[in-house]
Formats: sequence, structure tokens, C-alpha cells
Amino acid sequence: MSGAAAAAGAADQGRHSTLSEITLVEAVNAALAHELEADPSVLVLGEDVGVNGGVFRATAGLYERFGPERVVDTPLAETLIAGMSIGLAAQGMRPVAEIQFMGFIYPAVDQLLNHASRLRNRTRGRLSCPMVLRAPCGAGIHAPEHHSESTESLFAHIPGLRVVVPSSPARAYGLLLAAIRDPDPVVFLEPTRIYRLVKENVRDDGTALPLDVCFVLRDGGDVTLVTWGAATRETLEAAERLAQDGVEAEVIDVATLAPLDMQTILESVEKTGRCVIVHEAARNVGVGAEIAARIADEGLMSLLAPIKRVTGWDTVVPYAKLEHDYMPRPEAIVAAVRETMEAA
Amino acid sequence: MSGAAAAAGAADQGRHSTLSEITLVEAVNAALAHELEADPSVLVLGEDVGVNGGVFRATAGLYERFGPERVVDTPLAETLIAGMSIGLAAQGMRPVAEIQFMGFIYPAVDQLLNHASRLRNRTRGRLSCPMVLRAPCGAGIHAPEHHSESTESLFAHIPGLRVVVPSSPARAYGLLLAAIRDPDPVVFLEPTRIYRLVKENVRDDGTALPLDVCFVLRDGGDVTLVTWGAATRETLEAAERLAQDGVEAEVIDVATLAPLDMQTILESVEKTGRCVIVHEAARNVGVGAEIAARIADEGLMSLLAPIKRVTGWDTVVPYAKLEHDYMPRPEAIVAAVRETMEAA
Amino acid sequence: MQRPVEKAPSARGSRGESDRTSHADTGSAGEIVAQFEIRYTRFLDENGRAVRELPAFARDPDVMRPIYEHMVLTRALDRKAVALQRTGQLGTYPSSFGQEGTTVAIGAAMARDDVLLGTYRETGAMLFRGVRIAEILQYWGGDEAGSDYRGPGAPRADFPICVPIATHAPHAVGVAYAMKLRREPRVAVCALGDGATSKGDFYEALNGAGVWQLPLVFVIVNNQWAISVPRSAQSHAETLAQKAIAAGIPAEQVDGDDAVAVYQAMRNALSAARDGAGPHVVEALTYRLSDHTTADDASRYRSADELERRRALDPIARLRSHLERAKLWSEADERRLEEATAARIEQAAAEFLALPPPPPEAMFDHLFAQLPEALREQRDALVAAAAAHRAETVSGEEDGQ
Amino acid sequence: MQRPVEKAPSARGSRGESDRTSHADTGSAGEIVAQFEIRYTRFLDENGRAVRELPAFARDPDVMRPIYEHMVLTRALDRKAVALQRTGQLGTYPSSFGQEGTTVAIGAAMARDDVLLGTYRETGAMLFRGVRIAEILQYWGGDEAGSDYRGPGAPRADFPICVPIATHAPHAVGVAYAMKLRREPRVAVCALGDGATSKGDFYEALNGAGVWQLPLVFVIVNNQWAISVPRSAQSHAETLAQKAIAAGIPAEQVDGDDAVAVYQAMRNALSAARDGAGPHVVEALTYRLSDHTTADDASRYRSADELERRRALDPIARLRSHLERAKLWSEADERRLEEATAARIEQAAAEFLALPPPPPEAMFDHLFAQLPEALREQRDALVAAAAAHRAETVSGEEDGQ
Ligand SMILES: Cc1ncc(C[n+]2csc(CCOP(=O)(O)OP(=O)(O)O)c2C)c(N)n1
Ligand SMILES: Cc1ncc(C[n+]2csc(CCOP(=O)(O)OP(=O)(O)O)c2C)c(N)n1
Ligand SMILES: [Mg+2]
Ligand SMILES: [Mg+2]
Repeated sequence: MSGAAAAAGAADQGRHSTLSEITLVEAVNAALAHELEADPSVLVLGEDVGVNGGVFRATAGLYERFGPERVVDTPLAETLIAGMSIGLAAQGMRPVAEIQFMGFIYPAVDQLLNHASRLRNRTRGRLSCPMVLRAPCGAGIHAPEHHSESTESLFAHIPGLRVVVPSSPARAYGLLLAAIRDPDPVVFLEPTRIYRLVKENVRDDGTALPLDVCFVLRDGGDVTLVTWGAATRETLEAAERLAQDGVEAEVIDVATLAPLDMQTILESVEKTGRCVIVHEAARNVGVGAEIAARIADEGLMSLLAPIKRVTGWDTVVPYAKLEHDYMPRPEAIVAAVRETMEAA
Repeated sequence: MSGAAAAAGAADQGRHSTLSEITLVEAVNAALAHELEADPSVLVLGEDVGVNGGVFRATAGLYERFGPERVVDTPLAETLIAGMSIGLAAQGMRPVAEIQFMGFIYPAVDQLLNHASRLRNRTRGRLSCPMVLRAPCGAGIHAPEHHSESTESLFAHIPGLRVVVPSSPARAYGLLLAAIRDPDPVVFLEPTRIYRLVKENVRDDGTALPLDVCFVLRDGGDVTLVTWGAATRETLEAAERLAQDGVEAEVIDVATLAPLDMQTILESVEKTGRCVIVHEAARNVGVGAEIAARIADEGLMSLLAPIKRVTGWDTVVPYAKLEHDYMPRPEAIVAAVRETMEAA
Repeated sequence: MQRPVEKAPSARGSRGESDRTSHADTGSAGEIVAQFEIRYTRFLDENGRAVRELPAFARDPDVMRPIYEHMVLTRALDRKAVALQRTGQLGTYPSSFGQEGTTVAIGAAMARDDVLLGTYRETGAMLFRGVRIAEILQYWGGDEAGSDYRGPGAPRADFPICVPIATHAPHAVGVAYAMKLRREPRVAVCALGDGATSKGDFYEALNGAGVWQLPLVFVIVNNQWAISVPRSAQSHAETLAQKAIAAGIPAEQVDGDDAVAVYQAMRNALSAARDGAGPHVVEALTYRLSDHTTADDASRYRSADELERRRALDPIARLRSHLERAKLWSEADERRLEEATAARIEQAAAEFLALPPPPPEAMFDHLFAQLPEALREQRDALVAAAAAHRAETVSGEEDGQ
Repeated sequence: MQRPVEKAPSARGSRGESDRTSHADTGSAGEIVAQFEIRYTRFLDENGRAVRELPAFARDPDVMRPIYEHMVLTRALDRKAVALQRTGQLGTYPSSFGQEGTTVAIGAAMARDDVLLGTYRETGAMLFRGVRIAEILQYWGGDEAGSDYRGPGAPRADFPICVPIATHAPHAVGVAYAMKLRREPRVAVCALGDGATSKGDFYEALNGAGVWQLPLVFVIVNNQWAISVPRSAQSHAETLAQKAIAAGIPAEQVDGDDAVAVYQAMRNALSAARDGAGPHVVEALTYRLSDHTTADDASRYRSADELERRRALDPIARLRSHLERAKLWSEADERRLEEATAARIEQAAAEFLALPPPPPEAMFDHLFAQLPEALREQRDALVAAAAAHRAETVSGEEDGQ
């Protein structure tokens, strides 16, 4: 965190307010507004983020409040959006760029992999890249083709990038603040399915949540459920159903997918001896694979049962009619847990 | 395999010759020449692949032999190269495109992920995409920055793509033939470090090797070593060293990274009870993670020891001075195997 | 049409490398080495009156009536689709309301075995080329099977609707390359929006088409908006047609609300391309009278005034005036068309609504030509899970869209 | 300079949407709505003789002598670097042999706190801007630390050499956007090759620079080849300068072997950009006299004839003739420069060769501002493994480059 930004965050503590019953997308909006207000080097850019306030309204009101120079409608060009963010960041700005849907993030991969993630490294710290690239992700909203991606593992594999996925309004607010203040590039993925599904009170006091750590959403001693993003909902629901049958699941929201806080996960698995990993992305070479692999190395001896993954299938996310058959369902999670319980 | 191509392959069996002591890159060249000759729908395109014969000489002589319309020097534009290959393939051609180095493949990711891998699926089979995208990969040749990538896991995660990495001249020849004849898109990654390191006789008789299966390079009952590409060399060397101490390692060359032939790997692990995975790519969310995760699910009960991974570090592949400190060394593989042997 | 003053030799190795050393250089601003111009053409004004001599086809009922009929059909389909969406029977839908003159003329100008590569707003061209109404609805209803064009004479080689903006432009280069390589008298047509012209893919494709002088016509459907971003914020270029200059490709602007102008420009470009004259860019100036899609609210970013002004330029009313004036169309024709169109749309909608949902395993069955061994287990598991789930939720509350 | 005939209003929402309906349209080819031209400038012919009135600076020793000296230095460094590479003491190296007039003039025209974003072939500009010779060698020797410019007055905000072609063009847009937003009188300069102009990144950057009217000057260093691909196969465009027309940006061609022409064009473009006049594109026509890099053999794809012809246009000899004729340079100056240059190069090479190898952990220590907890174990393991390995291979046969 830059000194200036930290100070701004602290100074702000006085005039905080509580945003009551806000959605995840409203929490994103609040965090953006907070940082635009607190730090003059922050700017927001992307397609339709200005006058229109974003196709999901994540940037609503920011253009009016902070003006067209800091809330920037870009041409339709994702390579440009990612690339110019790098230039801005290298100049000491803190760009928060939006990619309209994760399905359109791929023209930015080159810039993220070859430049954003390694500008600091390539110059031995002379230049750096404190940028955030936000993108709505995931299926479940009956959107058109190419609008339902969860390809976070592509980004998690890139050394030098942080990949963050919030799973609630409060975590969206706190993690986005942290991402913007972080001195290195962050890919921030917002699951559209839960953009408006839950509401909660969020204190708009500029308090960031820590990056690089998992959040334990539910304590339990029988099995460890590891998940993130929208799938936290089905995972928590599965945990409730299991609890009715006396199986207590610990639910971990990974939140920062890279770098990965394995300590929290390994400690939980040491306690429970069982692990089921849940994510919406395709299974093959998903981030769940990494978590399972780490447990199979460092936590193998505490395992009482095979590590199961409940994930999207290894196929293209289907168009609306079948998307619900693609995503992990609570019953599938429950079934996987039961399998691990029987294995022991 | 299209009927025509298969027939051409068969008809060709008569006039085969043995290419004696050829390198991997020469084997690539031979496979390309064979298919250009056998199938008029095959064409080769990319930067400097024509007049110059490719910066690694993989396409040397093809321009002279098959002409500028079928051995095509493209403008410097990787998105175009990948995208036009899709258009060619949809029209029934069989484009074999070259990306000059894997570090420059990222502008093609969008085309591979959003189109090549799903054209068949999106049209329910009306159109298809029998293209091959070749790219030299990996570190170890003291190349400039961005020339030493092993980011195969990005592609392996994309449903609908095949990812193939040969590890010897003969496998390069046979697998490339199979990739070109395959009716679906294939990313074909050629490790530059072994382009000219080994020579062997290769029969140029148009016989393809099977895709989607692992190759067992060495039998052994004590530990399973799973690897691919250039790292097969260090892995085999480690196996030799281990054999001197009486540890018999089974060495599996995965070859087709996606879809993944887990059966061969699981059967081996069932026999040995131990597994060490070796790859040059960064560890985090590498293809090795998927292999470990699958074993930790389906093969857990046969495991006698933690699953180890010996890989590149989770950092940017360093520039020449440090690249050898980045890559897995035989001694690291040996050490990992020893650890697994002690665990039991 | 752009007209380069200096035509550099196009032989390999010499283009653009022409030796400047022999040029005498006077004047203070440097010598002119290349010059270009962009021209704009319209035939019918907003009242359907000819503003210049009409091409012969504009009085040919066999050409003009199908164009008009498909424009009306396209608008009717849009209306129906929006209604279906509003009642939860269709997914997000993008109307081409106001752009019928352009999209239908594109389809009408093409030959059967040309290949169309278009966006989600080329419904008119798709209809003209034989994609069935029910298929279009099936697609927007969330079923990929809608892209498996199966109607009689369906354009089986056309690309499916391209959603990621401009990513189909490089495909068009490949398609056209194949046509040229095989010496086929066919042309690829790539239609894309004003927003799409900002993307590198579009540019790389333009450049490729120029390098290989491919039979490829790009149509920039400049409807003035890319969702909320106006044409002015998309590029500082005075015209979008001039983007072609960057690739050495001839280009022109036409009035996109004048189907005669679009048809004429496309016919010329297509026949030139078919004859080996290489690629061409047509910028059609039109306007999106609807919201971007049913998920959009255009009143957030554009004025009612502007909308009102543009409504007056309606391509359908304009063409009808012309046809009536030319005695190619009558009040009775109009009534018959209205009825026939309504019937077609209703029948197609009924057909669409009666379609069975796609089987879950469809998501695996077209991923590869043959299901890889590695995926068989997943496919089986999916089928089992989906069956179990459907049994449980037999009341259908979850997937009831 | 390109000169649009029709200057559409640049207000938001109206640009390019100008109502065509009022234009009377006669003639059969459509009315002209935009016109452009590209001009070419040179001051010195291949013998260093003025072909037009010289700008004042061309006779100013304070301007011209440093340019000449750096051109000679650049060539000397290239020679040394190739020699080091041939003897295994340096990695792959790209010479800028023949392009010194362009690369040095770029550096000379820029202000200290402008920002250069260049390729691997802008050694002359880097040297002029204060990057140390030893750093350049350190970089090409395979050590990222060579990009941590630390010399006195080093251009600490300049971007490191960009290897993936054209990917730095969007960075330049961001850099220039920051300058404009902060109302700083600074300019970003993006230098790239003829091959680079085929990439979508370049085009998206051009377009962005146009939209926001940024203080950004693009220099297309057209050395006629992109490895083995000649300019003619790279694009059908008559000039590369005209690529700017696609973004509504003014552009021009200059003789890139005439340092006076390049310097003049850059000065004008930079000061206009600094004054808020927006972006500009300069295409410098030059030639790569060397192989693409030390890993390339140019005789595979280009003729000895062509090379011979281009050798005669050598920018260094040409500028020296001019300077001597203008009495800004003497035989004695030349001898002094030769000696001084040789000494500087030798000293820098010695410094480079004496550099310790980078510590292995360097690959972790600059990945993030702070090493994430998750990576600590790997860093420790690397340090241990590297130490063990170095102990084992103390004879140094493996990493002996
Ligand atoms: C690469 C990409 N980025 C963003 C989007 C989201 N998006 C869908 S349509 C659209 C605007 C397209 O504008 P234009 O090209 O003018 O076509 P129009 O919708 O006006 O027909 C955007 C930004 C997308 N589909 N693809
Ligand atoms: C994106 C990308 N593709 C391919 C390459 C490999 N490559 C390195 S230099 C080069 C040619 C560049 O030509 P040009 O832009 O004219 O610059 P020049 O080398 O002539 O200075 C190529 C293809 C690369 N570095 N980056
Ligand atoms: Mg538009
Ligand atoms: Mg060049």
C-alpha cells in the first residue's frame, strides 16, 4: 500500500457511514467511489463505465461525481484497456479497469502475462504496476454466449499476478479496497450470479480486508469444504444440509486464488481429514487442482479420504438453456462429502 | 481423422524412407512436408515460415517445395494467424500455424478459447476447426526475455482444445501427423531446448502416433515419474541415477496434456504407490496439479507417500543468466523421489 | 473509393521501400507521396426520392421486393423477440430496429455460396440467406442448436453469430484465403459495428485482406453507438471507412438507411472481389433505434431528441415510398405482406416454443468430433445428475424460463 | 502531414455522425467526404548535401555534434556487442546498424522527462537519454538488472526494452494519459518497427491516442524488414504513415537516414504534443544493414544487391559530410571521437564483464513489492538448491556463458 493511499484510508475513518442492505455490485461501487475520493491517483476506465455507469451499474454515479477524466469511457478495445492501465500504473496512477465480461478478457491476457505481472521484475523494481482489472464472471444469469466464463485458473497460473474473487458484499468492498491499494497488479473477478442475490450492511469506512488469506465462513470438524465466489452459496447450503445429518463442515472461502494461502486450508484438513473442493470453473487444471495437489503433498498424511472436487464440467460453459446443468449443485456437494465420509 | 487424410496416409506407406539421425526440429519439418504432400488441404502459415524457413528452421525447404500459397509468410500479427486459421479450418482446410515463440502466443488465446475450441460445439457440429497451432516453448537456450515460456496449463484448461508436447524426434513426427489429421484444434508445443539435443532414426512413412495417451518411457515398480517435453530428459536422467541405487522408476511421458490419459498414470501409481511429477512450467496451477489432484482422488488409497512436484518456480522465467536455476534439475527429482521413498 | 496517388510496385520486397533518394524535394512541407479520399453515396433521400440517377436494379421488382419484404420481416421478428424476452420466453435479445436497410441489403447482395460472418445484429442478412426464424429464436432462447442452420438452402458455411466483438474479422480472412487458394468465385463478407472498428482484430484482418488481396468485403454497420459509447468517442477518424486506408484497401461510405445504396455498394464490391480485384470496405451510416439489447436502457446515455430525429430516417418507410413511386409496391401488397409476415412470425414462434429443451449431454457431444475417453465419465455423471435433478424439480421452478 | 478536408465536430456524440442527409449528391462516384495526404521530407541527400533549406539547428554544433557522436557510439557499441556475442559473452543481440540516424535523433529530440517506450533496436535513443553502456550490455547479457537504469540523470521513467512486438504501444497511451490528466508538459514517445505496425495493439493505441488527443508521438522505424518479411509483404498500404489516418491522427514520412529530417520531425511533433495539439505519427524510412539479430542470417532472405545499394545511404557518413561541409566537424574531431568512443566502449565492456552474476533469489525478490507468504518457502528452496548446485559445479561448466 502506498503511504499516501494508506493515510487517506486512515484519515477517512472519521466520516464513515454504514451502507445498509447493499448488494455485491453496490459494494463494488462504494469501494470505487471511496478510493476515487480518497486517492487522486485512482481512476476508473473501461467500456460503458462512464455515462452509462457500467452494464451492471458497478460504476453508476462515478462519472457524474468524478468527471470524465477519471471515469473514462474507452473505445471498444480490451488490449488497449489492459495495456494503457499498465502505462498509467507505471506513471504512478492507480487505474481500476473494467472488462465488461470475463468472456472478453482474453485480449488482455498478453498484457497481463507479458507486462503487468512482470514490469516490476523486469526493471528490478524501478517501475511497478499497481493496477486492478475487474471483470464480472461466471454463469447463471441466462446471458448470451461467451458471457458466462470462470477462467480464473488462467490468471492464477501467471506468476506476479494476484487473483481475487469476492463472495459477499462486505468482502467485495474490503477486498476491492485492498486490491486498489496493493502495489502490484490484481485481477478482481466479480461473480455476476451473486451481484444482487444477497444484501448486507457494509461499513463504508475505507477499511480494507487482507489479501492473500482465506476466510473461514463456517467452522466444522468433519470435512473441509474449499470454495470461492458464487459457489460459496451452494457450498454453504450443502454445509447446512449436512449439519442436519450431523456432519459439520468447515467452509473456506479462498478469496485470493493467487498467491494461495494454503496454511489455512492445510490446518483445516489436518483437523478434519477430509476435503471437498467446489468451484464453478471447469475441473481440468482448475485452481481446485492446485489446492488438491498441495494437500496431496503437504497434507497427505492427515487425509482420511480421497480429495473430491465438485466443479463445472470440462466442457464449454453451455448457453442459457443448459447452464444450470453445468454448475455445481448443493446435492452434488453433499454427495461428494458423503463419499468422503464413507471412505474412512 | 478425415477419410481422405487417412487414405493419403495409408497410400503413402509404400514410399517411406528412414530419416537417419534427425533432430526433433527436423522431425517436425518432415511431418509437415509429409502432410503437405499427402493432403492438398494442408497449409503452413506464420511469421518467417516461408522464405526464411522459420527462425528455428522447422519449415525449411517447404516454401520452395510447396509454394507461397501453401507455405505462407504472414504479417506480424498473432491474432490474425490464429483467427485466420479458424476461418481456413472452417472452410475445410487444415492449417498448421506457427507462433514464433510461446511468449507471443497470448494474442491468440482469445481466438483459441472463444472460437477454435468451440466452433464445433457452438454450431452443433455444422462447422469444425481442424487446425494446429505450433509454438516453440520452454527455457534453456539463452534466448532473450519472453522467449522461454512454458504456459501449457493455460491451454490445457480450455475445454475443446488438445494440447500436445513431444519429447523426442520420433514422437514429434508421429504426434504432429496425428495433430494435423485430427478433426479438432490442437496446440502443439515444441520444447526448444531439445530441438537439436537428441538425434534418432525416424521412419518417414506417414504413421501417426495416437493422441490422448501417455507413453511409458521406462518401466519400474518403485515410483512413478510423470513428465513431458524437455523435462523428460532430466527425468530419465534422474531415473538412471536412482536405478544405480536400486530404485526403479517408471517414467511416463504424458505427451497429450489435454485431454489427459489418467488411466495409464493411475495404473502405474497403483503399482508403485509413489508419484513425483516433473515439469518446467511454474508449479502453481500447472498441469502437474491436475495430475496430482486426480491421483489424490482416484488413486489415493494406493499412495504410500505424498505426491511431489518438481517444477519451475512460481516466478517469471528469468532471463538467461538465471534460467538454469529456474528449471527442474535431475538432483531435485532424485531428492524428491528419496523423500517419497522415506515417507513410506 | 480511395485513390492512392502513388501506386508503389507491389512486387515482393519493393513495396513501400521505393527509393526516395531520387525525388527532388522543394517546398517546406515535404512532397506529397500518397493521397486518399473517401466518398459517400446515397440514392434515396429520407422521403424515398431519388437524389441521383438510380441503378437499374432499383426498379427491378425481383430485386427490390424481396429486400423490402425481408426488412419488414426483420422488424416483425425483432418485435416478436422483444415481446418473448419481456415475458421470460427468450434470453437477452439485440434488435436491429432501424438498421434493416443495411442488414437486409447485405444478405440480398451476397451469392448463395458466399460466406457471411456477422454479429448479433445481422438478423436481416441471416433471414435473407435462409436461416430459419425458429432457429434464430432457438438461438436467442439459449440453445446452441439454433446455430446449426438446417433450413432448405440454409447457408451451411456461414459462421454462427459472433458475440466477442470483431473476433470474426480474422476468421473472414481465413475463409477468403481458402476461397482464393482454391480459385473459387466466392466472397467472404464480414459485417461488424462501429465499436468493432476500434479492435485490433479488425485491423489485423483488414491488413491481412490487403496483403493477400482476398475476396473479402467488410461492412462497417455504423449505427452511431456501441452500447453507450457514441461514434465520436470511439475514434477521432473523420469516417470509419478511412480505417481501410491503413491497409491499402479501397473504401467508401454509403447511406445505410438507403437499401438501394447499400445493395449497390455491396454488389459492386462483391463482384469486384469475385473477379479478383481484392477486398473492399463499405461503411454504412445507419442508426440503432432500439436499446442495445433487451438488457439495456438507452435513455441513460442518449437524448430523446436524437432518437426522434433519427426515427424520421426510417429505412423501411423510405424504401416503401420509393417502391410505391416506382409502382413496384401497392397498398394491397403492403396489407398482404403484413398478414403473411405476421403469420410466418407466429408460426415460427409457436415452433420455437414447442422445441424440446436440449439434452444436457449436448454440452459434451459436440465438443470434439469424438468424445475423448477422458471425458466419458464426466458425460455419464452429467446425464445421471441432470436426470436426478429433473426428477427432483419436476415442478420446474428452477429452469422454467 | 495529413489534411482532412472535412473536419467533423469533435464534440461527444456528434463526431462522424454528422448528418449526411443535407448533402446534395450529384456525380456518379459519390461525394467526397474526407481527403488525406502523406508527405515525405528529407534535408540531406545521401552525400550529405542539403536538398532544401536547412532548419537552423542543422548548423548548431550543440545540437548536431552530440547527435553525430551518439550515432558513432551506437555503431561502436553494436560492433562490440556482436563481438561479445560471437565469443559467448553476450546473449542474442539486435544491432541497429544503419538505423543510427533515426534512433539517435529520437533520443536527441526528446526532453529529459519525456518517456521513451521503445524496442530492442533503439539503442541510440537509450544511450542519448542516459542509459549506461554497461547496463545495455548487462541486459543483453541476460540480466534484468540492466533495465534498472541507474546512471546519472538516467531516464528512470522510461520503459524497459519491449520484446513482444507492439505490446508497448498501449502502454504509451497510458503514460500519455497520465501526463495529460496531470497537466504536465511531457510527451510519451513510442518507437516501433515496420513489422509492429501490423499488430492490433499498435492500432488500438493509435486509436486511443486519437480519441483522447494525447501527448504521444509514435515513430515507425521502417527498416524495410521484419526479420525475413519485407515491408511489401507486411501491408498493402502505400506508406506506413497512413496507418495514422485510421485514427484521425496527423502523420508524415521522413528520410530516416537523414538525422536532420528525423530530428526536425520529432521536434515539431513533440512540441506540438507538449502544447496540447495531440498525437502524431512519424514514419522514418531507414534500413537494417545488419542481420535481424545475432541469431539470424539475413542472406537467406535478402539479396546482396539490395544490401549494397542501401550501404551507400549510410546515415553516419551522410551526416559527417554535412557537418564537415558546415564546418561543424573536422578530421581531428573524428580522430578524437574514434578514440574516445573506443575507450568508452572498452571501459563499459570491462565493467560489464566484471559484473557478478545475479543472485538466484533475484527472480523472487522483484516479483511483488513484498514477497507473499505463499512464496517464501520456494524462495528458500531456490537459494538452497542454487547454492548446492554451484558447489557441485564449481568448475562452472554448465553456466559458463
Ligand atoms: C470483445 C468484446 N468486448 C465487449 C463486448 C460487450 N459488448 C457487446 S456489444 C458491445 C458494443 C458493440 O458496438 P458495435 O460494434 O458498434 O455494434 P452494435 O452493438 O452497435 O451493433 C459491447 C461493448 C463484447 N461483446 N465483446
Ligand atoms: C508479438 C511478437 N511476435 C513475434 C516476435 C518475434 N519477432 C521478434 S522481432 C520480429 C520482427 C520485428 O520487425 P519490426 O517490427 O519491423 O522491427 P525490427 O526488428 O525490424 O526492428 C519478430 C517477428 C515478437 N518479438 N513479438
Ligand atoms: Mg454500433
Ligand atoms: Mg523492421
